[in-house]
Amino acid sequence: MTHQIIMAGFGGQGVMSMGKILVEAGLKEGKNVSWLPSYGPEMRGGTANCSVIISEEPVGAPTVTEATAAIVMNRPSLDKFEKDVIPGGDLLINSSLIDKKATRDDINVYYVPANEIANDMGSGKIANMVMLGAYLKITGAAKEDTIMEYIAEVFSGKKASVVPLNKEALKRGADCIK
Amino acid sequence: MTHQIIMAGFGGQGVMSMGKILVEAGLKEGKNVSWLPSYGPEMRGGTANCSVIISEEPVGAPTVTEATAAIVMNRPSLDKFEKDVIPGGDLLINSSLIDKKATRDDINVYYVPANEIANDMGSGKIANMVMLGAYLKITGAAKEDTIMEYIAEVFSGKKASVVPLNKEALKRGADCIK
Amino acid sequence: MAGKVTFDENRCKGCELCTTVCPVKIVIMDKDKINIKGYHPATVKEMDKCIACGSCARMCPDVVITVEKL
Amino acid sequence: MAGKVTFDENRCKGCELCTTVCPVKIVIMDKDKINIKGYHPATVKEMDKCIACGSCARMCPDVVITVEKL
Amino acid sequence: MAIVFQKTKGLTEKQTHYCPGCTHGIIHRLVAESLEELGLLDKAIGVAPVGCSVFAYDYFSCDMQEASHGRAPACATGIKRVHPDSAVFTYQGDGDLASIGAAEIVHAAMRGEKFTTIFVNNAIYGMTGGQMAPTTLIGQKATTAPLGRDENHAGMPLRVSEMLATIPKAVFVERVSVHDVPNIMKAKKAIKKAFEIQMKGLGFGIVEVLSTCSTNWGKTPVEALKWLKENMIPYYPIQNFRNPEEVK
Amino acid sequence: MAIVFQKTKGLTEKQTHYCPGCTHGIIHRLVAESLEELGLLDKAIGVAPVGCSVFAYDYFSCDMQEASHGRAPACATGIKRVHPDSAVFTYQGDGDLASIGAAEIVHAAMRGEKFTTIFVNNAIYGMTGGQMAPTTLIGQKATTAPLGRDENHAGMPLRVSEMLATIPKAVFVERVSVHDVPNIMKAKKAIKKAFEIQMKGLGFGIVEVLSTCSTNWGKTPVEALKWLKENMIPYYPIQNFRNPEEVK
Amino acid sequence: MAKELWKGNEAIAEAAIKAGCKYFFGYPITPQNEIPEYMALKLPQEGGCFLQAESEVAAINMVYGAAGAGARVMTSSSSPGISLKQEGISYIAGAELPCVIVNIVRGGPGLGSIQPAQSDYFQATKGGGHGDYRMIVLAPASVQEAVDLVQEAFDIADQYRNPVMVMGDGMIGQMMEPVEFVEIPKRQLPEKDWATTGLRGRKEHNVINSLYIEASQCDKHNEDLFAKYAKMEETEIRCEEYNLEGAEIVFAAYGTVARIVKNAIKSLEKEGIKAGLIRPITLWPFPKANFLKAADMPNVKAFLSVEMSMGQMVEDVELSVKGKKPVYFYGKAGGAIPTPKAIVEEAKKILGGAK
Amino acid sequence: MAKELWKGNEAIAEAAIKAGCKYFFGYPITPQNEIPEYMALKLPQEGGCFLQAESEVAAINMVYGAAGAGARVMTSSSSPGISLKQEGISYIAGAELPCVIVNIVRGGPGLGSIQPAQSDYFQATKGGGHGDYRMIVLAPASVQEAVDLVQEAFDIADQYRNPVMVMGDGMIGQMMEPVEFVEIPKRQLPEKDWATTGLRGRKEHNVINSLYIEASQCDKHNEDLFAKYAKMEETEIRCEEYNLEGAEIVFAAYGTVARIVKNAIKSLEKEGIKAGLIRPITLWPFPKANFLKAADMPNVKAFLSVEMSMGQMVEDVELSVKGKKPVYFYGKAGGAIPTPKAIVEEAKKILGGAK
Ligand SMILES: Cc1ncc(C[n+]2csc(CCOP(=O)(O)OP(=O)(O)O)c2C)c(N)n1
Ligand SMILES: Cc1ncc(C[n+]2csc(CCOP(=O)(O)OP(=O)(O)O)c2C)c(N)n1
Ligand code: SF4
Ligand code: SF4
Ligand code: SF4
Ligand code: SF4
Repeated sequence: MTHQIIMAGFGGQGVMSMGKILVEAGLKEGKNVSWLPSYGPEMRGGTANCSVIISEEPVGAPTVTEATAAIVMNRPSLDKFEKDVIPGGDLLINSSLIDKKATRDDINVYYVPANEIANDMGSGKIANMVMLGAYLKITGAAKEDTIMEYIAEVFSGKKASVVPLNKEALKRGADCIK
Repeated sequence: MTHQIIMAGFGGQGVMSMGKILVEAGLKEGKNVSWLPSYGPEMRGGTANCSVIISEEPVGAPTVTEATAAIVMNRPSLDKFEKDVIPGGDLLINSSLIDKKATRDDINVYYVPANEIANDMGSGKIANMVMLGAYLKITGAAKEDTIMEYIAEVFSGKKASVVPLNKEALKRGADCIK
Repeated sequence: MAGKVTFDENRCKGCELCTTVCPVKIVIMDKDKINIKGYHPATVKEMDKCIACGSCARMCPDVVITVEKL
Repeated sequence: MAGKVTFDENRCKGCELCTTVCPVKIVIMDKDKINIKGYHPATVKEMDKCIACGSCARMCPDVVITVEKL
Repeated sequence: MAIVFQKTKGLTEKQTHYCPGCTHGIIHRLVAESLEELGLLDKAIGVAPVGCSVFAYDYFSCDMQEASHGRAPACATGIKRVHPDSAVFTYQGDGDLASIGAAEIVHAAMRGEKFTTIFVNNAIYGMTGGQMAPTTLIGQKATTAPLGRDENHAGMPLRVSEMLATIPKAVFVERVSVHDVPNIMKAKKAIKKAFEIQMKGLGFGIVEVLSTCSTNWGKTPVEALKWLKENMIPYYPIQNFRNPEEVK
Repeated sequence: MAIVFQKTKGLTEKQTHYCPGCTHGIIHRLVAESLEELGLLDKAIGVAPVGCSVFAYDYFSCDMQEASHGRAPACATGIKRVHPDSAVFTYQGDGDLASIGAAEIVHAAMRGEKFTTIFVNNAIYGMTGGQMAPTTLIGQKATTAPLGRDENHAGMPLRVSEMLATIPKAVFVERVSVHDVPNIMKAKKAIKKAFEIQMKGLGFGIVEVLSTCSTNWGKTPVEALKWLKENMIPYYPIQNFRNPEEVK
Repeated sequence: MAKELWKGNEAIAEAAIKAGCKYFFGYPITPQNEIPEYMALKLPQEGGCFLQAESEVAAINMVYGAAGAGARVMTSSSSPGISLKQEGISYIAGAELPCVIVNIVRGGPGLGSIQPAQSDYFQATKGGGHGDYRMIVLAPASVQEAVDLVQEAFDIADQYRNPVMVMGDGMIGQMMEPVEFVEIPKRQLPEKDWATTGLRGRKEHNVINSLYIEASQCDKHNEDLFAKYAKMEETEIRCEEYNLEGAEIVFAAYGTVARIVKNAIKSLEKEGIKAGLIRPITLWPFPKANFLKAADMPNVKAFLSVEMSMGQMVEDVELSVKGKKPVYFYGKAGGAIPTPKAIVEEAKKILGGAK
Repeated sequence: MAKELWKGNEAIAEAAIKAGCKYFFGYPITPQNEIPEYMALKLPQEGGCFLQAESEVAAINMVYGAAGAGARVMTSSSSPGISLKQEGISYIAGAELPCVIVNIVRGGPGLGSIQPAQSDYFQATKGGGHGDYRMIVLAPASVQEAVDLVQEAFDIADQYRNPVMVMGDGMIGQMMEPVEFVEIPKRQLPEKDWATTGLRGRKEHNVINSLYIEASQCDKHNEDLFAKYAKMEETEIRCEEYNLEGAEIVFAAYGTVARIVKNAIKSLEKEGIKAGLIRPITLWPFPKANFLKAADMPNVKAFLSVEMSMGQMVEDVELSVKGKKPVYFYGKAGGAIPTPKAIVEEAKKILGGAK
């Protein structure tokens, strides 16, 4: 199975690092991976997205034009990327900031109130991890354990305190998916 | 007949203007003409040369690699251009400044003491006109009258006084050719 | 010398510069609102204190503010 | 304090700069000679007047001149 | 009811792409207001640089050209020689003007080109993400000076106004800042004066405006204003360096 | 019998292509003598410009690079950063340094690159045949200023030393001339000092040398020296502008 | 007007002035210095403006500014200087500004020599600057043709809002030949309503720009540019065909080299060998059809591209001939000039081998 | 060493350092900024020197100086900046100096867009600078390949005393992929006894130069250069062939586009259409023989060059194929990226038409 994911949102919502964490985990699990960011002269707070691929086979195009899944963190991202999900693919919508519904019915749509959950956990910044948790639950693109292994590596020593928070966020996200 | 002439000497010896005068006269006589100078970072007093073509037919290459005649005003020019004269062509040597003789015997060689004649006339600067006079006598590439017509046009008004001097130089040059 | 300050709310980028220059300190960020760009916009709560000095408008990099003298 | 001035004649470009700086005015152009480059080279005719100051050599742009003190 | 302050006609309705609190916006406005107040909008031609203000052509309502990086003064020279009665200005960042375009600004000044340069000195490359500029202060961090600018390696920051003030035909050279309202007023005055001098045909005029880049300085907009005041002004004094009166 | 003056080992045997009386020859010699006297010939690397001195690589006996037009300071920067213990110098004309290469020289100065620039100001483009230089005097004729330089059209001549002297890391800036023997001696002293400063690692040093171009000035070599003295020196005063003592 | 002798560079400058060029920005470089020098003297007399820029980089950007302001404007340089203009040319093409750029080519690479060469063919025709763009490149073979083409170049530039390059070699610039200035029929040209003149009452501001931050818009812009280029390819190709009838070998040569080749053709004729010449006058758009037609002629055994380079145009000849006949190359580089004799030898060698 | 995730630009910088690059001179420009930024941090730690130049023009001339002084040196930029370096590159090629130049290409012309593109192919392979010269141009398709090629690039440069360009697009620079740094076998390299190091006891002074004032000498110099280039063409060509057996259509694509094409090939396969790919890894020297061989395969009906440009490499494909089979082009420009779907459509259209 090849996972081709688009992740998109405002700058500051952590979509780039969400993608990076996922490919790091993919690599740990011995998959072929690639991560391609959008780039440009965006003002602070502008929009940002990345294309992530996790696959058993060598990665062909690093661009994702036919997404197996899209994770959209804000409204402009929904408008832009809904059409790129393949029929039968998954669309994860951050319902905390997006009041609009998806318009397609040939895809699986999930509404995750990521900011609400994150705020509820006391840190608005980990809304991205909530979404990632939901995504992992849906697709199994990587194991939660591998993700946590990577996070533990990055946040070691003094920063280790944030590790449980991230774990919790993944879980709360997963819980949204029934 | 196509005249393809190389004129060469030190900068300051007037080889460039000798060529220009000749092509101006050629044009006046309705011929096809071209004049191509050497150019480069030469110090004052360095060597200079030009390729002149006068022809009944349209001028092909403006470069002269097979010269019907060469007029050499100094020693380095003799060394450089003697070989470029076609068999049966003419080589005019300024014998005032060049003590060497030509080495080829398949060409017509003329020794013209141009500087001596010019100095004798009181103006070392018209050695070029002496050489031109000799060349015209040999080849008839242009008529002396046309040359003088052009010179009269250029040196009109106050400068007209030099016209007779030029005429005399052409004549004295021609006189060298028996 | 009362003044009226109007904010073109959706132009506001929430930078807070205007809040630092108001001599009577009435320009504040409206934490209850989020504008179209996703920022808390600036606003004036006690408009009657405004002396129409124009400072906030002159400081704003995004020509959000219009100031009138009543 | 006598001096000896030697000219590397064929390097000379006949510019005459050396002639202008000699304090005893003995550096002149040799109008009777033409060097390999086609110039009248500079020379000193009354060498005994030379005070070995080196000025001509220092002025020459073409390192034509060597000056010795006898 | 009288208008104390409203948006000038010199700016279009387009909202800028600048980061929140970026003082580029203030400086744009001062230029636009000056043009409007002097009645020059109808014959103004602006030149946008390559830098954060690359889209300035969308924001000014007068005719505009987008120049290549650093070459705005050359571009403006071409324009002004064609339309000598126009009010021509370049709007350039410090990377654009003081680094890649150093030759062009020096020579526009030397020739006394009759246009006005607005030189936005924010001590960093904004658009490309915080690289060191010629104006970056000693010790200031930048992505290409990760340990801070080291004077033994990268030299001392270039004081452009001081340098250009040695050029006879740079008849108006002034450094201003926009970190508070009084300075904004002074900046406006200098910019307006520069345009007046241009229209009188007296020579080249440049206004260096100290500006912030909170994003690449890693500060909030409010902190950035303070940093400008405390760090930039001591090295880049706010001062008039040349005045046309002097050169008469 | 003692040698008062003989050809330095810093020059090759090759005869120069310079016009008769061209003072490039004198300046070459002063540089070569300085290197020899300071014992630097063995670790000197020179950079020739594009200009009449383009063949300088044939005349200096040390290692040499031929740079592209105006970029000698960039080239020298590359060299010096690789061989910090070398004595690196650029030899540049006024078209090369002050026109096309203006940004490169300003930035070498700003960075305080530890090399020495010999700047030959002859107020004209020599090699290409007498076009106007940034240093051409007002009224002076040039092939691209056939009626003489007009300040309203082409501005006032650029005083490079004065301009560079505003840059902190340009620790040694001096203007000299070679129109007579006393000035030649002074010029030599300045050049030697510049190399000493380089070897001490104090910063960037430049010696501007007023020079003649009799060919393109349309004068005899002797007349040209006089013209330099009477016309260039009043506008380009012979002076030391910066000394490392000052900057300490 | 009677024929007068003109030096190529000066004739080019005069032709530009006659075509209404009022602005010239340039920087000295051999062998084109007579162009700026002539302009310095004459443009002010015509109410125009000559300015010596601080560099070629500045010059091309002054051209950008002046062209954007609506003027007829020209710059000229030679090879190294043209290299420095590449970024600017790409901007001018991207912003669709009309101007004329003269390159009097000299030997390279690097400082090279300053003698005549044709080694900037690729740079001119394929785009030495970044991105996809094209210039019309005109290659005169005589001073007269230079004069005619320069005059028309300004019209072509204005018609398409595109830079036009006139490319000669050092010989074209330096030689003197008889010239008659004949007025070129003016084209019907669109108004420059896009120029930045100051609003002066206009409602919408004009913007000169080559930035399209959205990739899709930039792609569209490229499509538009190439639609324009396709139009140029349809209508602007020029080419001289010489002696093709019955030719066993067809030379490809442009500029002064074509004249040297004509000498060679005459020599070959004397030896009983029929040779012809296709001389592209527009190097871009390239006269592909002419070559293809010749390739289909049964008498033609081979093509020989003769250039003052190590082989550049020869690729376009190959592309045109599509493998139908063998294509050979002969050239001299670095400022050396092929002689008619050497060309004759080369042709005979090929015909010997191509039997 | 295990595989690690690296961003392309940073991986390129690290690879250069691993290859012994000690000097880097550059100027900021998107999308390659991570290269200078990485160098700024890491080179000083390696006892090397990173310097931000005042411009691309200065940067390439610093490279010239440092390369001439005998150092391993690199610069990087993106399209407009590379245009500004053209004069310097021509000098470096003319003076035969080894160095590595990275171009992370973005959409043009002019300021264009800053998105990934391949529109500097002509500039890189035909010579965007003046004069006749060539660079080896390496085009990696993945971050791993970028790492490997950059490391080898320094050896190639030193072996031939020639600039080597590594050309990627914005995607190569910006994307993150797993990388393993494997040491590349070192080549036997000649001593740099020509470098200007200061005499330091040496008898003859060394001179770095590209000026040959006599045309005949400059011609000779060009002949020498081209003899060297011929050697490169003999030994340095690299190319990936993929799925050629039985292919009805052969794609030509390089860099990341080749990967997109591979996706398309898989899609075509699903529809029962056999398609192959020739991916030039060296854009110059171009793998002509590979294409010619494919053209001679009876199953191959057509070639389709897919590029992020308006059509540049396609000319080299045509030149290689020599008219034996039709050559088509499909591309997107200005930063737009072709999709596998569109490529599939295009291929089907051609096979429909090419029957
Ligand atoms: C020739 C060229 N080089 C580099 C760039 C990349 N670039 C874009 S903006 C910029 C610098 C911006 O800095 P500055 O001029 O200080 O303006 P700011 O963004 O800070 O306002 C650079 C280097 C470019 N577009 N073109
Ligand atoms: C890029 C480039 N532009 C222009 C030239 C032509 N050129 C050669 S020397 C020179 C100027 C020489 O003048 P200057 O620097 O004053 O030195 P001088 O000859 O007077 O000693 C110029 C413009 C060139 N070789 N390269
Ligand atoms: S200064 Fe302007 S943009 Fe910033 S918070 Fe105030 S109103 Fe909003
Ligand atoms: S200064 Fe030198 S070159 Fe000039 S005349 Fe005297 S010796 Fe000869
Ligand atoms: S990056 Fe800096 S200069 Fe650019 S818009 Fe943001 S704050 Fe302003
Ligand atoms: S042209 Fe001028 S600078 Fe050049 S060698 Fe002659 S006199 Fe000297």
